[in-house]
Amino acid sequence: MQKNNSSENALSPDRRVLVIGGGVGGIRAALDLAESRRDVLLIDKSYAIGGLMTQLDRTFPTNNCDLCTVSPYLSQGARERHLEIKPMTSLTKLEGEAGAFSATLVTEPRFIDTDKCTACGECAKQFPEAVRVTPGLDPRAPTCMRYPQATPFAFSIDMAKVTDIAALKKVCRADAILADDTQSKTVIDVASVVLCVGADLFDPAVLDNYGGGKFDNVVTGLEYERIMSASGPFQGNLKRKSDGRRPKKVAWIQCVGSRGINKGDVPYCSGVCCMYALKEAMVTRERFGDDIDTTIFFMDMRTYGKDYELYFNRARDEYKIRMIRSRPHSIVETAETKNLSITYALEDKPVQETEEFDMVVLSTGFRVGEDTKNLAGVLGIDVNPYDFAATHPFNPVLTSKPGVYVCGVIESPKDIPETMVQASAAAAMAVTDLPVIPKDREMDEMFPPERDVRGQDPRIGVFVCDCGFEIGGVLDVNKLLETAKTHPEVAVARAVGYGCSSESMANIEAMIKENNLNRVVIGGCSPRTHETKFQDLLQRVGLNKYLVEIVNLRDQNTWTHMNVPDQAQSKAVKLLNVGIAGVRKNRPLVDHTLPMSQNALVVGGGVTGMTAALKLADQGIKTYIVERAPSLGGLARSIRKTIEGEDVGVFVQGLVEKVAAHDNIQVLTRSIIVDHSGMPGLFKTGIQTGVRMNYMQIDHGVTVLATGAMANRPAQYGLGTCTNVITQLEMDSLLEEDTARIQSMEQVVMIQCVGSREPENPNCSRICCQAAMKNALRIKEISPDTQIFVLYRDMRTYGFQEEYYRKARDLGVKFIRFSLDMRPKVVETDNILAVHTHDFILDSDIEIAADCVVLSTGLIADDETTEDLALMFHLPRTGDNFFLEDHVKLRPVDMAQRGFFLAGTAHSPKTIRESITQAHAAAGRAQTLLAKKEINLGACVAKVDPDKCASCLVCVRVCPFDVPFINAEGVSQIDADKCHGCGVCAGDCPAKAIQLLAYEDDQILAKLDGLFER
Amino acid sequence: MITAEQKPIQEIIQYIAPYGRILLVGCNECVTVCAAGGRKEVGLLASALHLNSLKQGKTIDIKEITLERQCDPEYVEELAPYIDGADAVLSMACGCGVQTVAGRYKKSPVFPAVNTRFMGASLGQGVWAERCKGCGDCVLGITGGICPVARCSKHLLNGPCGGTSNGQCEISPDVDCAWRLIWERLKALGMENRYEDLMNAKDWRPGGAGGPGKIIREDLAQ
Amino acid sequence: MSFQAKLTSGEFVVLAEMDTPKGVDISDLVTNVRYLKSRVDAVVIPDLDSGVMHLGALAAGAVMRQQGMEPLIHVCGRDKNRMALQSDLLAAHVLGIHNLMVVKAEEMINGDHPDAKIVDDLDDLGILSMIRSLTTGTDLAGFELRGKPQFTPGIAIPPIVDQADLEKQVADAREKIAAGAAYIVLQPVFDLTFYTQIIDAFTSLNVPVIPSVFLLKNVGMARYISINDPDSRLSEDMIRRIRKARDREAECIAIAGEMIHALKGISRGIKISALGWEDRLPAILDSAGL
Amino acid sequence: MNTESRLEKILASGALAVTSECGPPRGARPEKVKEKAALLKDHVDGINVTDNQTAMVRMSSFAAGIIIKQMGLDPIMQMVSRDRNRLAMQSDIIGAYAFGINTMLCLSGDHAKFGDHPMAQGVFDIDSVQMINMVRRMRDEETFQGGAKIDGAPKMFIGAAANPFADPFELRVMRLAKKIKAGVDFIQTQCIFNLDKFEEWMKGVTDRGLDEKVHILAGITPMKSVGMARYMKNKVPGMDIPDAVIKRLEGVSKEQQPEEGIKMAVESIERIKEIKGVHGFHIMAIEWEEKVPQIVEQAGLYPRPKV
Amino acid sequence: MEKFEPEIVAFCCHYCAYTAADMAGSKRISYPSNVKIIRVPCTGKVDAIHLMKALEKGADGVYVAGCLEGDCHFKNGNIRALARVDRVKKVLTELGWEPERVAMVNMSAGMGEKFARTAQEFTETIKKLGPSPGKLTGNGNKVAS
Repeated sequence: MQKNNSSENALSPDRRVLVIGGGVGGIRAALDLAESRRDVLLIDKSYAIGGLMTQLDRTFPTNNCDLCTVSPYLSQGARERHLEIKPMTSLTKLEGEAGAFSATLVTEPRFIDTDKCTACGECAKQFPEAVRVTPGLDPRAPTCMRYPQATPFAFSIDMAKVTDIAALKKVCRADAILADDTQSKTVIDVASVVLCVGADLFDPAVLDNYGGGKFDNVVTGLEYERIMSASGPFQGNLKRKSDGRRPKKVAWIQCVGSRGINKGDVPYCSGVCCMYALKEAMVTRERFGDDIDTTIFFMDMRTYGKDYELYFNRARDEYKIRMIRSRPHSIVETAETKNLSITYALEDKPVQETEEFDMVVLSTGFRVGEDTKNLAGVLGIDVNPYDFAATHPFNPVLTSKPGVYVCGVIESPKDIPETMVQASAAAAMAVTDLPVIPKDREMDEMFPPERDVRGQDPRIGVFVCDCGFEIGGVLDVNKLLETAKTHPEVAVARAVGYGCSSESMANIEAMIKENNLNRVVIGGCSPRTHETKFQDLLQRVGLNKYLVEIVNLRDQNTWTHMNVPDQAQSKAVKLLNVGIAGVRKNRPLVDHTLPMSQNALVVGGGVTGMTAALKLADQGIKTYIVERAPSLGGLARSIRKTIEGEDVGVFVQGLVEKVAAHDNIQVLTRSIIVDHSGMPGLFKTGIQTGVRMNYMQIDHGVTVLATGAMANRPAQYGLGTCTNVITQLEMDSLLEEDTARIQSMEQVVMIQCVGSREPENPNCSRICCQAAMKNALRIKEISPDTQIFVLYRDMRTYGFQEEYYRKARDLGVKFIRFSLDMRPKVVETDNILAVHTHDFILDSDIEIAADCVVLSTGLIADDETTEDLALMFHLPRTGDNFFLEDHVKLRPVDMAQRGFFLAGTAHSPKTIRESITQAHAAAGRAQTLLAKKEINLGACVAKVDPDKCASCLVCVRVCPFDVPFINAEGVSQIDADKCHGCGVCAGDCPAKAIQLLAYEDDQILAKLDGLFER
Repeated sequence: MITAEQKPIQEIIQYIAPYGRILLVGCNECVTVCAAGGRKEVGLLASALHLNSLKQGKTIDIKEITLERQCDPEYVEELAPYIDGADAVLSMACGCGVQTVAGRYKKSPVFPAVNTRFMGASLGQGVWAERCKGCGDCVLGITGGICPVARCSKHLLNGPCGGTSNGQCEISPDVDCAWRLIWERLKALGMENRYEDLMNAKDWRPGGAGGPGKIIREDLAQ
Repeated sequence: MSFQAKLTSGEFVVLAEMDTPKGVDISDLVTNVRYLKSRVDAVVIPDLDSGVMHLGALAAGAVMRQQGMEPLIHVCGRDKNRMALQSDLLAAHVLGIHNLMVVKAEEMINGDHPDAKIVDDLDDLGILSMIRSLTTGTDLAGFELRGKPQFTPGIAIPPIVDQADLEKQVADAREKIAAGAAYIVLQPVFDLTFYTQIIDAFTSLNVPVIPSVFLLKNVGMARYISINDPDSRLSEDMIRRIRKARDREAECIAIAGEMIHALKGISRGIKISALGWEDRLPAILDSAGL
Repeated sequence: MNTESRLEKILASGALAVTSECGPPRGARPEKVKEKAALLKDHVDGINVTDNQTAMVRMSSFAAGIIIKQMGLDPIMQMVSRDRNRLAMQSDIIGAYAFGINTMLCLSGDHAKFGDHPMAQGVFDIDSVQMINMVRRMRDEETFQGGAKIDGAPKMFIGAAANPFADPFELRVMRLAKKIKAGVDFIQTQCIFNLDKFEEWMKGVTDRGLDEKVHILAGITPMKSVGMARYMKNKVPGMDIPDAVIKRLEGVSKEQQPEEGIKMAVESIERIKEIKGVHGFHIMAIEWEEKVPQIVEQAGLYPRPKV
Repeated sequence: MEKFEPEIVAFCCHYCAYTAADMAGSKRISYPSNVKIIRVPCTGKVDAIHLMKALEKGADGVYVAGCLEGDCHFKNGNIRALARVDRVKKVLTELGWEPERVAMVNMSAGMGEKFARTAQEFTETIKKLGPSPGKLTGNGNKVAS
C-alpha cells in the first residue's frame, strides 16, 4: 500500500504538495492533486486516515451509510501512485516560501511493520491494553482499529503499555512487531501546504447543567453515531449505557456549547448540528419506527444547505419528529431509572416545563484543538479569535501565508459537501505553486498485463459484502453463499465484510489468484457507484475488467425490503443467480480511447465563472467564457459590500480586468449556447455570439456551469406596488448612495424568508439572513437611532455569521419571530407603511410603523435558462430548477454527466465567498479530468457481424448519432470511437447482426435464465 | 425488393397445431430488410409460439435457423440436417423461398409464416411502398421515372382519371395520384410534350400474363 | 432562372444566408451548399459587416460559383476605401458574382477587432452610385473601364422601430432606389402583423421586397432576442411555444417554415438566415413547403 | 358520317345535342329500365346506360342498352376498363352492335374500392384512351386490337368522358387532346358547377382548335338539396362545387331547394350555350330522371330535332 | 391457493430508471420485492425479444423503465423502446395473453418515489391478472435454443 514511494520521484522531479490531515477533506484534496498527476504527501497524526466521517453512522441528506460512502475514496487513496500517505506523522517546522518550502516531519513509532501486518488481530486479542483503540465512547469496541476499513490496514502499538515485549512478539505470526521502532524525522521539499486538520468536537463535560460525561445516558451526537454504527460498540444496536436497554424516548439538545455566552460556550454556530440531529432522529425513527419517540430542542432550525429544508420538512412531517423551540435549562438524572428530566421554557409560556426522557443526545459543535493551535504557529498562519484559520475575504482557502491553504472545518464550521468543495478548491490553489505540467508528459501505466481467459471454462468467484448492517443486517449472507455454491461453475463463494475496504479488496485479490478465478461476482451496493472500483481490482490481478458482475444487494434490495427480510433473502438469491448466470457469458473487452480536448468552456461570466476561468487558464488551459450579458460580472455587479465590509465592486472589476488580459481566456459576451454534441473530453458546443448573433463552435474537453441564479422578486408584502417596500439588494445600494435617506428613517422593518421556505419554493435561500444582518448593521452605523425590526422564522446566521447576529442584537435590533400560518402583513395607507405581525413572546398581534420595509428575497434558479441548458447538455436539475450535482455529499462539484462541473449559485444559493470557493473547486476538478489526456470510451459499443448483416440500413437510420454506415464491403460498419453505446441499433437490427458489447443478447438472456431457472 | 409481412399469428398457429417439432426458417434477404422474416423476426415468432403453447399447456420444440437466401437451392440444402428432426417447416421467406424449401423437402409439410405483399421501395425507417408490378415491359423511361402501372390505382397508362382531387388519388387522400407525379416530373424535366404521346395497349405477357415467367440466360445456364 | 431574372420576371425568390468560416476550412460551406442546389436561388454571403473578421465574401462567392450556386455578397464601406471597393467589385464580376447587397456595417466596438481603424470612405448611397458608375463603364475618378461589369445591387433595411422610423426608412430607401438599388431586403420577422405593414410600405417603392426569416434555435436565443432587441417584437407566445415543444429544435424549424409560408403570399421573396445551422436549411425549406 | 348513331346525326346537323342517363337496376327487372327510359323518351337524343356505376353491381349496360334499343330509343352504352379485359370488351362491343347499339362511351371507371365489392381485382387491362383507340380501329380498320380482321366491324360512334375540374388542371386539355388523338368522336363532361373554370378549360380547348375535332357535351346535374351539394363537394372525387352554389341553396327553404336546383341547372345551360365549342348537353339527374324533361324544356332545348 | 407472488422483470436504463431505483433505496422507500431489475445502458437496447423471452421463461410481467420522454441520454432510445413494448403488447393480444403484462414507464434519475410507485402499481396490476397464462397449465415447456 505504501510502496509507491520509490517510483514517485522517478516519475516527476516536481516538488510535492503536503496535505496535513487525512479526513475526507484531506483525502479529497490529496486525490484531486494526485488525479491531476501532481505528487502529494498526505500526513495524519492518527494511525489511520479517515477522520471524523469514518466514525459517523449515516450522512445527511441521503442517509447513506457513511463508511460505504467514504470508503471507496479511502482505498482509492492507497492506490493512486502520485499519492503517499504517512500516518502518525506531524509537521514540526516549515521554512522557506511558497513554491519552495522545506517541511520537517516527525513520525511517531507504530511498533508495527505495516508491510507485514495482516491485521489478524491476535495482538489486540491478547494484549488489548497495549493496542491503540478508538477514543471516546469505546472501551467496548469490538475492534481496536478505528473502523474496519482502516487505511493503512495495520495495527498500532502503544509500547509504553507493553509489559512483555517478547510475549507480544511471539503472538504476532506475521513477525510484524518492531519493538525498537523509534520516532523518525524527515525533511522534505514541498511547494505548498494544504491544511485540513478539521476540528475537535466540544466536550460537554465542562458544562454543569447537562450532565455530559456524568450521566450514563447523556451522550454527544458523535457518541450516538457510534452507538448506531454497525462498526460501533453495540454493532449498531441502540442501547443505553446504563442498562443496555433500548431507549423509548430520546431527546436532542441543540447548540450545546455553541451560540452561547456562558462558561465554556463559543459564540459562533457550528453549522452542522441541526442537520446531524435531524439525521440521527430520522435514522432512529427509520430503524425503530414508532417504538421510539424522538424530540429535538432547538433555538433556530438551521437547515440552510441545498435541499436541506426539504429534509427538515420530511423529518417533521413524515418521520413525525417532535420539534420544540427552546433551549433547555438543565438535565437531572433520576437515580434508580437513570432516566433524564429536561427542564425547559416555551417561547409563549412563562412557566417551566419538565419532561422525562430515556436518553439525551447533546448536539455539540466544533472546537479547535490544542494540537491545531500549535500547528498554526508552526505554519505561521494567522488565526481568528476562536483559533480557526484566518482567511482571505474573497477566498476562504487562502491563509495569511502564501503557499499555505486551508479547507474544511479548520477554516470555519461546515458540513461534508462544503468541506469537499473547499478541499477541491484548496487543491486547485495548491497547484498554482507548482510549475505547469509539460503537455507531453507520459501517462502512467497502472496495471499488469491481462491474462487470456478465452476458451477457459468459467471459474467464478462470488463475494458478498455484508456492508456492516446494511446488507448483513437484513440478509443471511451465509445462506446466500450456500446457494451460490450450488452453481457448478462457482469455485469460491465468500463473505467479505465491507467489500470495498482495502482489506477486503486485498482478500478478494488473493482469492482470485489462489483459485485461478476467471470471473467474479460481487454482491454489494450499486454498480453505479462501485463497478469501477471492482473493475480496477480485476485489472490489478490481471483479469479483464469486464469479467465482473456487480449484484445490487443493497440499494435495490436490503434498503428497500429491510422490513421484509424473508423477501429480501429470496430476492437476493435470485439477484445473485442473475449475476452468476450473466457473468458466465461475460467476455474480455477492450476499452476505446480518444485524445481529449484540452480546452475548457465556462458558461456564465459572473464572479464564479471568471474565477474558474482564471484558475483553468493559469494552468495553461485554453478557456472560453460564454456570457449572455454584454459584459462580465453577473449578479455581483449589483452587490456593494460583503458582510465583512469588503467592497465587491472593486473586487469584480479586478477580476474582469484579469480575465480580459489573460492570454488563455477568450471571452464571448452577448453569447447564447444553441447546440451541443460530443462526449466528455471531446465536446463541441455551438454559440451565437455578438449583436449579429454570429455562430461559432467551440471544442472543449470540460464544461464549468457557472450560470448563477436570479434575484427573487416575488409580488409579496407590497413589493413592486409600494415604493418604500424594497429588497435587501436595493437596500444595499441605498446604503451606499443615499445616506441621507437612511438617516431620515425612524423605523425599518425587515422581513425574512420572502419567497423562500414556502410551498412554491420550499428551500432556504441561505444568504438572506446574513444579508439582513449586513444591512441592519450598516443602517445602525449610518443612523444609530433608526429602529430596526427583523421579522424572521429561524435566524440562519451559520458559522461565524452568528457574530453579526449577536452584534445586531447588541445594537438594539429587534427580532420578532413569525410563522407561516401567521405571516406579517404590510399595509400602506396614505403612503405610510405599517407592518402587522404576531409576537409570540407577548402572544399578541402588534403593528409597527415603517419608513421602509426591506424584504429578504433570496435567490431562485432561472428556470428557463437552466431548463434550456439542461436539455442541451442532458443534465439533471433539482425540483426547484437548480442544477443537480452528481452526489450531494461527496461530489458536490461534479455533475452526473462526466465532464461537467458546477459552481456558484447555479448549484444553490450561496455567498460570493462560497461561490468563489466552488469556482476554484470546479476548476480543480476539471483539471483532474483533463489530466487524463485521453478519453476512455469504455467497451460498451455496438459491433456488427458482417456475415449476418443484410445491409438493410436500419442501423444507419435509427442511430441517434449517425454513426453506422455501409462500408466498401457492403455491410454496416460502426466505428467504436464514435459509438455512444446506447444499443438502439442492436435492438432494431432485423438480422440480429449487431450486438452491443457488454450487453449482448446472450448475456441478457443468460440473466433471465438465472432469474427463472432455479 | 420483395416486401412481406407476418401472417396473423392465429393463422400460423393453426397451420402448425398438429405438429410438435417445428423447423422455423428465416431468410436473410428481402424479408430481413423489410423486417418480416429475418433472424430477429424468427426469434420473435418462435417466442410467440412458445408463449402460445405454454398457454395451451402443450409442448412445442422449435428449431430456429435463418438461411442466407431461401430461394436458392444451395442455401436451402443447409436445412437437410434438421429436416428429419422436425414435423413441419414454417418458412418466413417470401413465396419463392417457401416453394424452394417445399420443393426440396417433399416429405415435410412447409407452411408460410408471412404474406408476400409486393415489390417495394423503402421510403424511410419502417415504411415500404409498392413501386413495381413486374409488368415485364418497363415504361419508366417515358413516364418520368414514376410507374403508372404500380402507382396508379387503375394502372392507367395515358393520364389521370377524373377522380384526382388535390393531387391525390380518388381511393385515398394518402395516395398520391401517380399521374400528377408523372406530370410534375415531366414538367421539371421539360418533357411536357411527351405526355400526349399515345401509349398503346400494353402487352402483359412478359409480366406473367403469358404464363409463369422464366428467364434463361443461355450464356450462364448449364 | 437567375436571381436577377426572377427579380424582373416577378417570380418568388428564395435566398439563404451562409456564414463563411473564421479560417480557411470551407468544408462545411461546400457541404451545406450542395444540399441547397435547385432549392434556393442564391446564397447570401455576409462580409465583414458583422464586425467579426472571417473569410471574405468575395472568395466565398467564388466558391459558391464553383459549386454551381449563385452568390449574393454583402458590400459595406466601413473597412475599405473606394479604391479597394472598386477593385473588389471588378474582381467580383470576373469571378461571376453579380448580385450585391449594400449593407450598413455593425459598430466596430461590438466586433472582435474593436481597435481596428474605421475607413468609412463611402456611405451606402456613395457605394450605390459607385456601382452604377462602374456598370456604365467609368470608375469614380472618371476613367473609362476596359469592359463593363454587371451587377444587381440591393439594399438591406435596418430593424424598424416604429411608424415614424418606418417612414424615414422608406424615404431613405427611395433615395437608394433612385441611386440604383434593385431590391430591398428586410430584417427578420417575428411578428407578422406588424411586418405586413412594413412590407406594404416598402412595396410601394416598386422594387421587389424580400423579408428575412431567422431560425431561432432554442428558448435561450429567443429570450435573448426578445430582451436585447425589443423592436423584433418576438412574442412571449412564441417563446412559450418553443418551451412547450417536445422537440424544441423541430419546433423552431417549424416556426421558421410557417413564417416563410405566410410571407410567400405577401412578398416577392424570402431570405433565410440559419446562423450557422445551414445544415438545417433543407429542413426549413421542407417545412415551408418550398 | 361514320355511323348510324342518332347522336352523330344531331351533332352533324349543327344542333345542340341533349343526352341523359339511365342507371340500370340492381336486379333482373327489365321494367325498371323501361320506366326510366320512358321518362326521357322525347326529350333526349341518346340515353347513357351506365356500367356498374360507382363500382356497384348492376344490370350490364349491354343488356339494359338492348332493352332501351328495343323500345326504339337510342342507348349510349358505357363501358369501363375496370371489369373487363380487352377480349371481353371487344366481344361485348360486337355483340351490342349486333343488337343495334351504335353509340358508346369509353371510361376507366370508379375504383372498386368505392363499391360493394372492394375486394375485387380491378382488371384495367387497357385504359380508357386505349379503349377509344381500340374501338376506333375496330370501326375504321376493321381489326381487333390483337390485329385480326373483323368480319363485320362494329360501327360505333365513340364517346369519352372529360373532367375539366380534376387536377392537374393544365393536363386536362392535353388529356382531351390525347383522347382525340386516340379517336374519340364526342365528349361528355363531368357535372359543371364551377362555370368559370369550365370556361377556362373550354378556352384551352378552343385555343388548340380541339373543338373542331370533337363534339363536347357539357355535363349538367340539378341539385336536389343543399345536402346533396355538400356531399358532392366533400365526398365525390373530382367534383368542383363552388361555395356560391351551396350558399345559394342554403338561401332558400328546404322545400324550395329542388326547384332552386333546377333553376340553377337551367341557368347553367343558358350560360354554357354561349361558350364556343360546346355542342350539346349531357344531363345527369341522379335518381331524378323525371326532372330531365322539365330542364330540357325550360332551357329551350325542346322539342328535339328530328334526324 | 397460496398467495400469488408474481415474478416481475424490469429492464432499467442506466442513467435514469436504474439510478431512480438506487435512489428509492437510499431513501429507504419500499416497493414489492417481486420486481427484479436488469440493467441496460439505454432502453433503446431492450429488444422485443427480451420482453418475450422473459415471459417465456416464466415472468408474470415485464416492464421497461427509461428516462422521461425528451430526456433520453441517447436522444430517443426510450421512444424506440416504447414502440417495441407496443409491438409486444400487440403480439400478446393476438395470442390471447393480457397485454398489460408488458409496459413502458418513464422516470428521471431523481424520481426514487416514482420508481417505487411504478413497481408497486405494476405489481398490483400483475397480481390482479394472476399468474402468467404460461404457468396456469403447470406444464413446463422445454425451451430450445
